[in-house]
Amino acid sequence: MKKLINNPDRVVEEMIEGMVAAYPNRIRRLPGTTVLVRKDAPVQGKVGLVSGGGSGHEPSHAGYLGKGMLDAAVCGEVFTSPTPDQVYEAIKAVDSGKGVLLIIKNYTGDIMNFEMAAEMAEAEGIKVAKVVVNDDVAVENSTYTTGRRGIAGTVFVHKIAGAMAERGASLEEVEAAAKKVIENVRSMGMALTPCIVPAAGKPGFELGEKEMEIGMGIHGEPGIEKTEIRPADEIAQTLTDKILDDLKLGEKDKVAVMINGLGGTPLMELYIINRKVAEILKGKNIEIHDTFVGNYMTSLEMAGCSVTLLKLDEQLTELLDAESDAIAFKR
Amino acid sequence: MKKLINNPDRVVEEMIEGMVAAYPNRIRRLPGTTVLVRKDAPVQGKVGLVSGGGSGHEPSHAGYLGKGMLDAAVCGEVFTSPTPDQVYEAIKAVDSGKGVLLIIKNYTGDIMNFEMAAEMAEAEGIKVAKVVVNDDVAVENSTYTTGRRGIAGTVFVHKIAGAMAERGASLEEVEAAAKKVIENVRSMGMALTPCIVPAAGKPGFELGEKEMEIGMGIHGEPGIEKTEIRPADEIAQTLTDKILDDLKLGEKDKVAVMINGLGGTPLMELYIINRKVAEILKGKNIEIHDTFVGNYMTSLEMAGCSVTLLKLDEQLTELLDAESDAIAFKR
Amino acid sequence: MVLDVEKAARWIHRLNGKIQEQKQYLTDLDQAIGDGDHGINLARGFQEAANAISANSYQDLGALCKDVAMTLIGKVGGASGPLYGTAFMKLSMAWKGQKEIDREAMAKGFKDALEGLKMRGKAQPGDKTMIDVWEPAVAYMAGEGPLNGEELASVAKEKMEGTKELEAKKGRAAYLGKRSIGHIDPGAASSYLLFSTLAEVIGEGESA
Amino acid sequence: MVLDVEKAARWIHRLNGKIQEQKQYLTDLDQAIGDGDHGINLARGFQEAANAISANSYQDLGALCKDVAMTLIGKVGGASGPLYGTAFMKLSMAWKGQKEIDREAMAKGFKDALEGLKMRGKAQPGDKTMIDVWEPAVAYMAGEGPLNGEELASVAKEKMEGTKELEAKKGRAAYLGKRSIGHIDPGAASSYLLFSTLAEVIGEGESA
Ligand SMILES: Nc1ncnc2c1ncn2[C@@H]1O[C@H](COP(=O)(O)OP(=O)(O)O)[C@@H](O)[C@H]1O
Ligand SMILES: Nc1ncnc2c1ncn2[C@@H]1O[C@H](COP(=O)(O)OP(=O)(O)O)[C@@H](O)[C@H]1O
Ligand SMILES: [Mg+2]
Ligand SMILES: [Mg+2]
Ligand SMILES: [Mg+2]
Ligand SMILES: [Mg+2]
Repeated sequence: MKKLINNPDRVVEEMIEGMVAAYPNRIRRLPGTTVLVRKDAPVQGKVGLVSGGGSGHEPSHAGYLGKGMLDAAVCGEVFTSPTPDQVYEAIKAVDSGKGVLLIIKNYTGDIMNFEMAAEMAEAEGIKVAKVVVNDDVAVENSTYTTGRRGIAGTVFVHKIAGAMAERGASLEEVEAAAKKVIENVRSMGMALTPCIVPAAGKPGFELGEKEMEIGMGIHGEPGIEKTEIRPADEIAQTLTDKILDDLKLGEKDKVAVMINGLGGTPLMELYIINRKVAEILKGKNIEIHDTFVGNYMTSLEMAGCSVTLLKLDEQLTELLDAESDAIAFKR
Repeated sequence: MKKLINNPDRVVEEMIEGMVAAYPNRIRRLPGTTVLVRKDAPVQGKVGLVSGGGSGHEPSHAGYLGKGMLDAAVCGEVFTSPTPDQVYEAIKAVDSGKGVLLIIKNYTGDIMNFEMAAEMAEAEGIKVAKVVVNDDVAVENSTYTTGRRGIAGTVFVHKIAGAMAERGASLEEVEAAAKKVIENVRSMGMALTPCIVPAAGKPGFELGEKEMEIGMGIHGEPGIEKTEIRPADEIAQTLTDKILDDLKLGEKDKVAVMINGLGGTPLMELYIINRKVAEILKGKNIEIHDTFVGNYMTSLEMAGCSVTLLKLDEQLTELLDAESDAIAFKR
Repeated sequence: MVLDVEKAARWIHRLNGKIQEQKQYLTDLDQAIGDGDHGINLARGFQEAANAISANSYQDLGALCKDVAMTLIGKVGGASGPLYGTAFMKLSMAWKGQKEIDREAMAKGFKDALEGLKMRGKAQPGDKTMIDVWEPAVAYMAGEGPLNGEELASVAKEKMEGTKELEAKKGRAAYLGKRSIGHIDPGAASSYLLFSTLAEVIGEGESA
Repeated sequence: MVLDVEKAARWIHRLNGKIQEQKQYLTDLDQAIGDGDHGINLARGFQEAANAISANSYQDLGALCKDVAMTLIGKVGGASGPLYGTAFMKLSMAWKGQKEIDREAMAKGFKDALEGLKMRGKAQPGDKTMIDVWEPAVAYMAGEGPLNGEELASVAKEKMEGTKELEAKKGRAAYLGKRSIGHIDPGAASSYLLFSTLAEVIGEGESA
């Protein structure tokens, strides 16, 4: 395991300290917690937005703290949902009286921990709403069990719900905007190499020198198939087809595209993927409103990518385009 | 070699197409070249800024196209300086009559190719100035031969010269600002793993399972020493000490910090490095004006990082803080 | 009396010891069908729980279980944190104010805990989760025959091993679909440790 | 006559063939002390140069060399592109308008080319670059004795191998300092190919 770390058990703690050291004027840490909040939280007259989850997905979620996006990010251990007490502290710190929206990725652990926190906050009289992001179309029949996983599409939820909240909308309105994104966003990923959780010290799965996994989740959860590695264009086609199937996009529909790197993939390769994705969309007369290429929802040093499409209407377009001062998503 | 590519010989071409597809409203390609320019180039009344070099360092340099930074980025083959004819096309495309500044990283190939292009442009009556960035303090005695290498500090040159140009400054003034950055910026890097040039198909060097290279260049050029891998704090200390030695920073001096990932390193690890760098600077009473953590000057999928310090005076501070609309450096 | 504060403390300490020993094994199980952190999560949480109850001396089983619950909820995270946390919270509520309890009270506490687990995780027996061990273990406790520690442990063990044949319907392993078959569920394995350790402890003398 | 347009074209084609064959070897040399692209760069550039001159029939050595120069400048990149490009540009200027040249004219052209290389790259003999092959090869051409292809090739070879002992002072290998010792300079190796192929060609009949 080759990592720039000091102690596998202290990576989250030291990352948080490093983030606060980097952005002392933009974020602060709630003392004694693993919660990072906007420097100016709670923002008066604004619904508070809390997200978080296991660490190892940076810049998710603390990179999305800032005006126009999140108010608090709760950092769990690597790939492990944070605990309810931490989420509860986050909720209390960002509530200005207008209520708090929890943006949760659809994993059993995240849902249970955030739910318990919500119960604690509600018991204290704080209005809490929850949305669960489930954009990953890789594993279909999980819909009948735990449902789809939440991956890179979550960033669009942060952005759009954040813009809505920044306008002074009510908790119900912010929740509705977040839900609209969730209904209209789909993603799918693939991996070329695994990643190593520092405390585990060895990869979570194996991929041969010529293998890749299509439909891989952001914690190394397996996907649809392990196959021989294929050219970038074929990979882009597979991911995009699967998304288009599910999202039922037609001619003249408008989308935002995210080509997300999983942490170990050079930007060059992401652009090569985007080239093909854009070509496919053009071929179907789907309008690309905007494209985001980079590391948005990573999986430590995993090599691979995910493709996300968000179907836009007028409201979503406007909220996506709205100003944002978030560390990793400036608009 | 596991890469998201179609054809090792077409990676640069397809990357360029993917970038144009991603940002059609912000950049355009000069037909028949590997040059990307700001959509609105040439900008009237503004000195044109041209940079570039071998590809594989993304987002350098095309990611820095935009209002407040570069006007043109010339993309060479992977790790290979672009040819003079390409640079010449870039110069012609961004000259509005106020002259053009070439920002060159200090490599023999880059210097010769950009020089030849400058000669061609001057023969056509275009005013051209050149600055050579040499921020890498890793290999000392190369000062007496080819000089220091240019690495991540180049991004600060783009930012500050870009801000100066955006204000309508003359070619001489923009050149002077760039030179001031070069005099005040120092970097040093290290690598945990090598990277693979697609056309070569195998790593440029070897590092054992427990080895790292301190002082590694961004093309895999060796550094000071190959040693056993050490904790992040010791690595941060080594890099920072070497920079501080060279830059002669004293109490109350003010700096900008860049913790740059080489492409394969998780953001989490970069923040762990930043934690220590900030601690060292604080310990020396050096004021940190701003910190940039992320992938700015990469080396394909190499794992590792570099630390850059830029000593700021009032003018540099103001120019660094100025607005920028560049794809990968929004301010 | 089948359980008192002293035995319950012994239970937690010994369970912690086993989890520390089997941390790698539990993590390996989770690497096969989950995200490879189950051993790490529980080792972190139960160590803290053991520390927490060491720092106090208890006269009340409910108070002891509540401290365990709060520590697990606050330290484990993931799916297993809220689940084990909820289970101990239900035990603490059922056993509140008691220094020692008989078999009936013990069974009642575990029935409540199982209800809590189902309410929190919405899993049913057969979904390849810890429920597959809890359900039969709790049924055995509540059953008619004499309470035999070895039998309790062997029921738990058999059902834990039985999860190998199941296709996961809940938790992270559900994403694997059929590919989850052939692996023991990590939460079932840790739940087996919980019940087998309890079985040992209730079979022992007052201060073994 | 030592060189005419036909032989010069043969030189470029055969040189290209050798570079394609030795692409990996040149790249390996560059991986040891540079960035591992020398073979790739030259293979790309000389293939294009060979294509370019195939597309034309020349009556003028200068025109042929100019097309080679422009192609190398436009296709190779890196350090070797401007260097080889400059060298061929100087040859084209020296041989302009000539269909065939004698030894003196050939030597003059290569002297100019060497000057061009030094001007462009600012390297001196001993800096562990292609100059270490060019300088003695050009000196041999301009020398007094009879022009013997084998001798020219062996001078180039010896000096190419001699770069192994040197510490690099210019180019990317200079960053290695003492660590560059023990490796042949890639540009010296490709320059050896250039001179040994030239030596072959000038030793051959009019249309071998
Ligand atoms: N909905 C659920 N109901 C009951 N048990 C569950 C549920 N989801 C997961 N589990 C249990 O939790 C275990 C995984 O725990 P752990 O690895 O610590 O959490 P995570 O899956 O969040 O990484 C599974 O093996 C399973 O026994
Ligand atoms: N300043 C210089 N003068 C002469 N030759 C040089 C100089 N710098 C580099 N070279 C030659 O160029 C060769 C490297 O070429 P190449 O690998 O194609 O370019 P780059 O170093 O830009 O990757 C070196 O082996 C050396 O012979
Ligand atoms: Mg987990
Ligand atoms: Mg090169
Ligand atoms: Mg797990
Ligand atoms: Mg080279």
